[in-house]
Amino acid sequence: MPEQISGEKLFEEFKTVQLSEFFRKNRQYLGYVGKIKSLTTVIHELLSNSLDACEEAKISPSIKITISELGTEHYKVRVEDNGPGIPEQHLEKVFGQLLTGTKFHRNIQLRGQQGLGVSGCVLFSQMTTGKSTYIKSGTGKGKIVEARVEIDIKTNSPNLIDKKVENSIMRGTVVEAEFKGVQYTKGIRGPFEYIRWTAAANPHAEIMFKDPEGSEMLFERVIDKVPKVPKEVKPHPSGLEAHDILDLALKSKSRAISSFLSSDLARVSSDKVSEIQALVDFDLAKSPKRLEWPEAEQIVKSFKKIKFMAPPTDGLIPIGKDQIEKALNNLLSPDFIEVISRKPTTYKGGIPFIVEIAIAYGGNSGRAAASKEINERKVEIMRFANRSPLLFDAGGCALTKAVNSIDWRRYKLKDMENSPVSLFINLISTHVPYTSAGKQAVAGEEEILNEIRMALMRASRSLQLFLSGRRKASEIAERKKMYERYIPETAKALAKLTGKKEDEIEEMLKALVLERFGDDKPDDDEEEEELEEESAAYDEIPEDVSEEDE
Amino acid sequence: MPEQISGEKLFEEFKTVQLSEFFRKNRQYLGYVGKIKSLTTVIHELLSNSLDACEEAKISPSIKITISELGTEHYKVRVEDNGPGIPEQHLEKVFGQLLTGTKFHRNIQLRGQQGLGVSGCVLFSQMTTGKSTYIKSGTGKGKIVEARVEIDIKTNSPNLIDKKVENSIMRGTVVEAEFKGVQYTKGIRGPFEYIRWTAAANPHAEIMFKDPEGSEMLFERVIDKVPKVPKEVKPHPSGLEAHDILDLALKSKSRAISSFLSSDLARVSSDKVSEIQALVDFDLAKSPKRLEWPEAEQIVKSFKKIKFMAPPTDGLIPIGKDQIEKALNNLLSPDFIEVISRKPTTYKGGIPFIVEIAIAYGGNSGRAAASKEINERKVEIMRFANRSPLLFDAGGCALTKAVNSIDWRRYKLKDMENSPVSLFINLISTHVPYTSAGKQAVAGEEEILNEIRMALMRASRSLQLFLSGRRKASEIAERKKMYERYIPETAKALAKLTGKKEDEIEEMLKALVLERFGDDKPDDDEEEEELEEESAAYDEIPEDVSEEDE
Amino acid sequence: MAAKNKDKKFDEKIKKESLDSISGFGKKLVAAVENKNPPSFEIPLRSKTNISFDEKKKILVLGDKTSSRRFLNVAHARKFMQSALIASACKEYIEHDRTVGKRELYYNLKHSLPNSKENTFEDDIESGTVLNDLEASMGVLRERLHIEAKARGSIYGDITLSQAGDTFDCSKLGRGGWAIPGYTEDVDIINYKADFILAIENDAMMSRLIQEKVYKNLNCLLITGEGMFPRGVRRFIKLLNEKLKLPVIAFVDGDPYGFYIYSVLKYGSIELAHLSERYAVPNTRYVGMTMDDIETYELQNVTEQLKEVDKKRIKEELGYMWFKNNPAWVRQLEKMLDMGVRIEQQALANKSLDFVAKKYLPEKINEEKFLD
Amino acid sequence: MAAKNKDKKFDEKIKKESLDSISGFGKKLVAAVENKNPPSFEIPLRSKTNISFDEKKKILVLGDKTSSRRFLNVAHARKFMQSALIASACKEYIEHDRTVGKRELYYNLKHSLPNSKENTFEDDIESGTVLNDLEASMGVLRERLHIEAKARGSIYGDITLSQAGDTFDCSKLGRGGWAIPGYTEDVDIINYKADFILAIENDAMMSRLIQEKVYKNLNCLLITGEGMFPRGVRRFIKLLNEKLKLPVIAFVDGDPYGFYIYSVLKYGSIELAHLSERYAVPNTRYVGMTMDDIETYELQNVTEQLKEVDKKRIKEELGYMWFKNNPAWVRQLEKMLDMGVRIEQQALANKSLDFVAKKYLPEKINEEKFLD
Repeated sequence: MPEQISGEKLFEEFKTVQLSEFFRKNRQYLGYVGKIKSLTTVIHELLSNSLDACEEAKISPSIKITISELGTEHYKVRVEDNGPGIPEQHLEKVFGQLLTGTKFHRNIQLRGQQGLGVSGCVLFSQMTTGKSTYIKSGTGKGKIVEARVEIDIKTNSPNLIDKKVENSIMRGTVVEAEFKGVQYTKGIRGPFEYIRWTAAANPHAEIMFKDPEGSEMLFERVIDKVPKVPKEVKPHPSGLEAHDILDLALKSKSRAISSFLSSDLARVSSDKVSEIQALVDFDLAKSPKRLEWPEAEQIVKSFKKIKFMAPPTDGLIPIGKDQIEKALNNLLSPDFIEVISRKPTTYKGGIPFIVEIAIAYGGNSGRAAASKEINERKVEIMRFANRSPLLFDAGGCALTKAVNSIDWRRYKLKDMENSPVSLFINLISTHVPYTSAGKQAVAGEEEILNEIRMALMRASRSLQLFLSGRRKASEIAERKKMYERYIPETAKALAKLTGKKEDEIEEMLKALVLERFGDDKPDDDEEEEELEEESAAYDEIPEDVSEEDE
Repeated sequence: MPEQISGEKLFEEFKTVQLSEFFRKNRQYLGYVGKIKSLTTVIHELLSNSLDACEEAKISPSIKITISELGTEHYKVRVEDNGPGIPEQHLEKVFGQLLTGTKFHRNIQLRGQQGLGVSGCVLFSQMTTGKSTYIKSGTGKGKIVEARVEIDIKTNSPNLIDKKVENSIMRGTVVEAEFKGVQYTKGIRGPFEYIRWTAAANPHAEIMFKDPEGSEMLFERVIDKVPKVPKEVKPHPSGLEAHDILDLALKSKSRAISSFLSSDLARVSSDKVSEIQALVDFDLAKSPKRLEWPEAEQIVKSFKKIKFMAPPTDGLIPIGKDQIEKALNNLLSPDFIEVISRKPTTYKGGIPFIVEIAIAYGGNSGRAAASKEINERKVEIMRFANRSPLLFDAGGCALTKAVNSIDWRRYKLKDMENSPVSLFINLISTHVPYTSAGKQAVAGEEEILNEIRMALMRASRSLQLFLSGRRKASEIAERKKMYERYIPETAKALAKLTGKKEDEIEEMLKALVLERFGDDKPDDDEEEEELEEESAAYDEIPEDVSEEDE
Repeated sequence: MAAKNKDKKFDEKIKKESLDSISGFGKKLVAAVENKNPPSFEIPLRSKTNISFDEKKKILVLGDKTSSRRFLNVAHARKFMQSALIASACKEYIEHDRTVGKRELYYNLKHSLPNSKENTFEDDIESGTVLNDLEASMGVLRERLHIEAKARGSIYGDITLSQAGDTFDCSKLGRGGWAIPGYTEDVDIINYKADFILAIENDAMMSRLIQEKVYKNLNCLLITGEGMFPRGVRRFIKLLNEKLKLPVIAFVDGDPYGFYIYSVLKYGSIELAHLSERYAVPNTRYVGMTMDDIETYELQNVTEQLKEVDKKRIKEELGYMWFKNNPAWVRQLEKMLDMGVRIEQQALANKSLDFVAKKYLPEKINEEKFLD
Repeated sequence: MAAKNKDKKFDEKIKKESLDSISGFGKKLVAAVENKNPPSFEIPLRSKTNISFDEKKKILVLGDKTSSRRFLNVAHARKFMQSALIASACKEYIEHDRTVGKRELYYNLKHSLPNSKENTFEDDIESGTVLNDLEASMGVLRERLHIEAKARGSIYGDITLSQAGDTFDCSKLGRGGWAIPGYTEDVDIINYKADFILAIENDAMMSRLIQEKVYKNLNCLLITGEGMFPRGVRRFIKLLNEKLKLPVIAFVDGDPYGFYIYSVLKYGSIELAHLSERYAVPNTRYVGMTMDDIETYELQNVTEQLKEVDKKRIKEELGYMWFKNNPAWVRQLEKMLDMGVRIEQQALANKSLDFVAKKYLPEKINEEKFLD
């Protein structure tokens, strides 16, 4: 047996690493994997950040994105917004320190959440080009700051270079960074498609995009109203777990658990507190700081037995039915559109969410087939989380799963795969349960799946009605022509059979048809069904027999 | 227009969060998602940790795992090992602080790497039960420490409770923790299967498992040799990126880039340094601290043009052909087994890896079908990374993709899907490119895919030979019987045709057959092929025609 | 023995009846139109749900369920027009004394409709369906509308027939027989010598029995339909049976298809249930092959394994009323399932080539070992 | 005009020749065994690669490639045994003056081998393949081995035949014809009146032409094979052609299958290339349907769309040497692809029922508008 090595010796190199080092070695966790996806992730992070900032500041966003090609797999990205700007003293940390931000601790719906967005971009730029990131920001109060920023990876701390402060009332932020080992594409997973989808979900924003070939595309603002400011909301009791309760209790300023529950949670009235008291075996009068785990578990159990009002929706800002309709009409010019906005509800952890979906049919709906032949369109699933497009990992995403779980044939959409249909699904939540830090797929929470299914089914019924109505209309026109073709043949045959005059029979048949249908009376559906049933009965005859029997 | 809000106001709540808080809200990143998977992840983290520790300390591992059911979806897990133990002063951080460990900074092959394993378990236990984790450890030097540990989530710092130090020469570590919201299953994704697979890849370990029903299963030690200690290895030039070079240069103690290259990288001799110097436009004599990004890029470019020796294999400890064969023979009792161990090579970043695969056929190989009918077995793909089983995310894993890319029919394995075959694939690397922190799937690095494919193809050829050899043996026996059947018939017919005596013809035919084949001469393969070719030619005749022509 | 039935007047009468039916059909429709009523006609529903076994007549019959074809129903209009077209064409065929095949009818009537790509008929399946409907609706046999069936099958034996002015002896045709034409309504029997008609599934078996002179030895007429008997041959068998009062004995394969062929000869078919009286010969008897033959004649070695489709077909047949109520049939079919095999007529060649003629048929027919 | 060829001696001579071939086959094998050599026999390779078009004889012929069946080759042993079994059975059939169908042969020889579940033959595909091999190997026509072809098809016209002691006039058979039996080697022609043989693909077209008395008006014999002519009918046509020196005119559908039927009548088939001389009538001519007919007779409305399989078949045929070298055929097939349609014989009914008899055939045949 070889000499064994002691635990003491093994631990000589024991240390704690910094997040920045962790993510440098695991850049795929941040979505930087693959040449195309990496560039799209950059656009996603910067664009989301601008939109979030504008909305929080109640500013109608005007954003300009420029991507220029500097060499093979080497690009420069510049994003300018008219947002509130970043105060001088925070600039460093926003761009130069991971897991730093204004939103992580708040129960609020925003695109970015985890302080890994812009700083992740800076890290990625630095890793692939060794260069720092150029930033410029003004809050409109008379000063603008310009600088380059980089991250000290060993310490996860920011480093500002060439900082200049000038007098200007310019408001907004500019970020410009270079990236290598990335690739621009106009295709379905590339930046252009990402921006197009973003425009669809953000009709209040104006986005100008200049691509590496120099073409400029403007996605106009369709709605002038800035979305409501998302408010921070208190967590809702339904679905909260014991560790959440303990976490909240420790942070609470209340002096009794009873007041903690009614003031720190949503929809917990004093009546509800009495109900809770009746269900637990300890006194809710004691301090929340002294709440223990088994007691927290009791409270969670009591929550399951009590009916609370639905969670407040203040923290959730859906796009809204009208806005979605306007945006998609502008983008797709569909023949039919139905938008469904579900009521807010929660999933595990009391986290409120809203599902908005739209089905658009015809026009430019659907994904154009590669062959570019007219009307060769396939179904397109546009997934969004808090208005941000989800372009990747479609297979592992709950939104896709919800779509695939629908039996479209029940809605007489026989060949859904090859229909000119765009399905728009937006999940709004204070905390979207992404499956990974790449934020491209939503985890399969049952409540979310259900809400999407319900909405899709309702919209599908409307689409079904639209399509059958359209069929009806064309049927009425068809019918007239049909009898014009059949009457002469029938009259001629009947004349031969009976020796009566052909033209007289023809006139009489015409009169009968006119009397029955006028110009647009609907068909007799019942009889049609009877005929269908009858033919079905024929099908029962075994083929080999009926063939031989001819 | 609503009142706009200033940047200054927005940044009032700006802060940096701790990792522990981040992972509390994103437990899926650590693999804690789903009731079954979460429990398997716990077993994975604790078992890997024990095995790593034993191997580093050159101890033959004996590990005991006990899972007990405490209530609905409520379990207690206890893992005891005979490893080196953890020194008292490090206990706290190992269990109570995320991203802390001995291995992250070293280019070394170990199962765990990122300091998220055991501390992740502690966090998960705490989140679901509010309880701390019981630990006991001794390094065999006379003292053992017993305590309960918990993590202060807000600060990512450990908290030791009820610490007791006793005198004892016991060596090893015991971890015991409770979990709620998890579920035990004997099925394919559960702890039992995980442990069984681990045994297959670790024939030097003895693992005892007691399941919630109280059954004890012992996976015996098949090999007495402790695997070689993995050594820390220097990174290999092939595939290193500019930011890696810069990172290494900054940490280097060398005074010139030239000596930094030859002493801090593997396989860079002074000859190679001269080759590099000829390819870059700056002097390699300058200090590595002053290396700039464009220069690092030049070095990377020069690496691509120079041939280096394959990376050293000291850091990689494959299981070994014999060991795999013994382990699988013990576990599966197959009729055939072929193990292929590929030579070490690297993928992006100069990260060395080795692929080991095995194909086992027959016996208990393959996955038993649900129906439990005899011989109803389907192909089973046993994926491992550094000997750790990968039970989940098979679809997204490069190992599965490599298997699926093989055209089995080329190896006359027509219905691979339904064959009694176990495919064992172990990826050995200092840094396994997992697709997510759940560590269940390997990213699709091309070099890795290729190595697995090469190995699988070679092993498939052996399996093909085995199967055809088996066919040959049974053919010889068949042949004898065949002629016993055919000779009398043929003799009778020839007698009728010619009027000669039946029994005489029969004897003469028998003599001919005996002369030709003796008892076990092989067949005339060439002629068989000729016949095959001939029948193939017939197939060309269009069916409709030949049918009509009968 | 001789029978004669040469009656020109009778033929003329039939022709007039058919013409009256067709004109009546047309007149009723035109009368409705003249009275400003929507024209329509009724068709007996020809689905399995409307078929039953008539215990008295011992044949399959259609029930009372009907469906209608209404000109003013959009879904019916095309079929209505097609019905009128076919009816008027048949009127012409009868008047001009021509018989026409099914596909010929289709081509004869196919043309495009004005200002459209639509044709009167798109394929002969469409015209065939309308023809079936019309036949059922008017209750007139297709042959009497001068649409002839597929010509397939032949007769051999001591019978002299006359058709279209020719007279010929069906035992004087070498190794071949008389190819039964699609239209046999006008066949007259000049004379014959036979005790029964042997209806043979397989044409190669027919050839064997001709070679072995079975028609002489057993005193019978041999008829084959080369597989499932086409309606032309069935109609011809029915005519012989009616005119000569000869019993029919079926000699078919011992499998679900053989049984079905037998059942169709005896009771009629699902598809043509509306015409069973004109096709079915209820006193048809079954001489073989039976499952019991396998043991009696030691044929275990030459059975064939049942395939899944065969088993499915057996189970289907066991569900038909007219099978279900016949214990002897049920026993055979269930034995077939139990044994998992079927047995062909030609398997008898395993004994010797003339076994079927010298032993099997004489033994079973003389001792009346029939399955009824 | 009359021909007579009643020659018992000739029949006996044929019989002796066949018996000699079979015995010779057996004797050669036994001789090898007696000399302690492994017994084997050669078979001409019957694959497309060994088939060529003989420009002189104007028929398909087999090349020189052969493969062997060796008893001591494990992969051949079973087929060797089967060949011996079939050869000895055929010897018996000839000696006992019996003809046997293909499936009957199978059943006649099928039995299980001792101590095994293996049978001499598992199905009639196996016995059929060995039979083909044997026929090719010995160079003796299957019919002369007393294996008869499928009985399908009929003849109608002014010809009096005699077989098995019967004499009958094929124009005196009502609306039907004489059902051509599988074995016609022994048919004698008593007298006939005809200028040519019209070989008709479709049996319903045959029925139409009988009704319209075409055999009289055009002075011809009508023969149909009901689709692809089975080898029995092809052999019968060849016999008539040889004995009466009557030309053959093919009247088939204008589609790849019709063309192939014609090519088989004229040059022989791929499957039976070793016997082309005994089946093919190289001076067969093609009267219709052609692609040009569609325009000439305005049949655009009654064409059928080509399906993918049809197109595939056309392209295959365009690859055959004996098609490729005939510009007229190539033109037709390429036109077919261009137009994307095919045209059936019965489509002529769209003009009028008697159009084919009164106009189409007389015009094309009298003016010799043939495709050769």
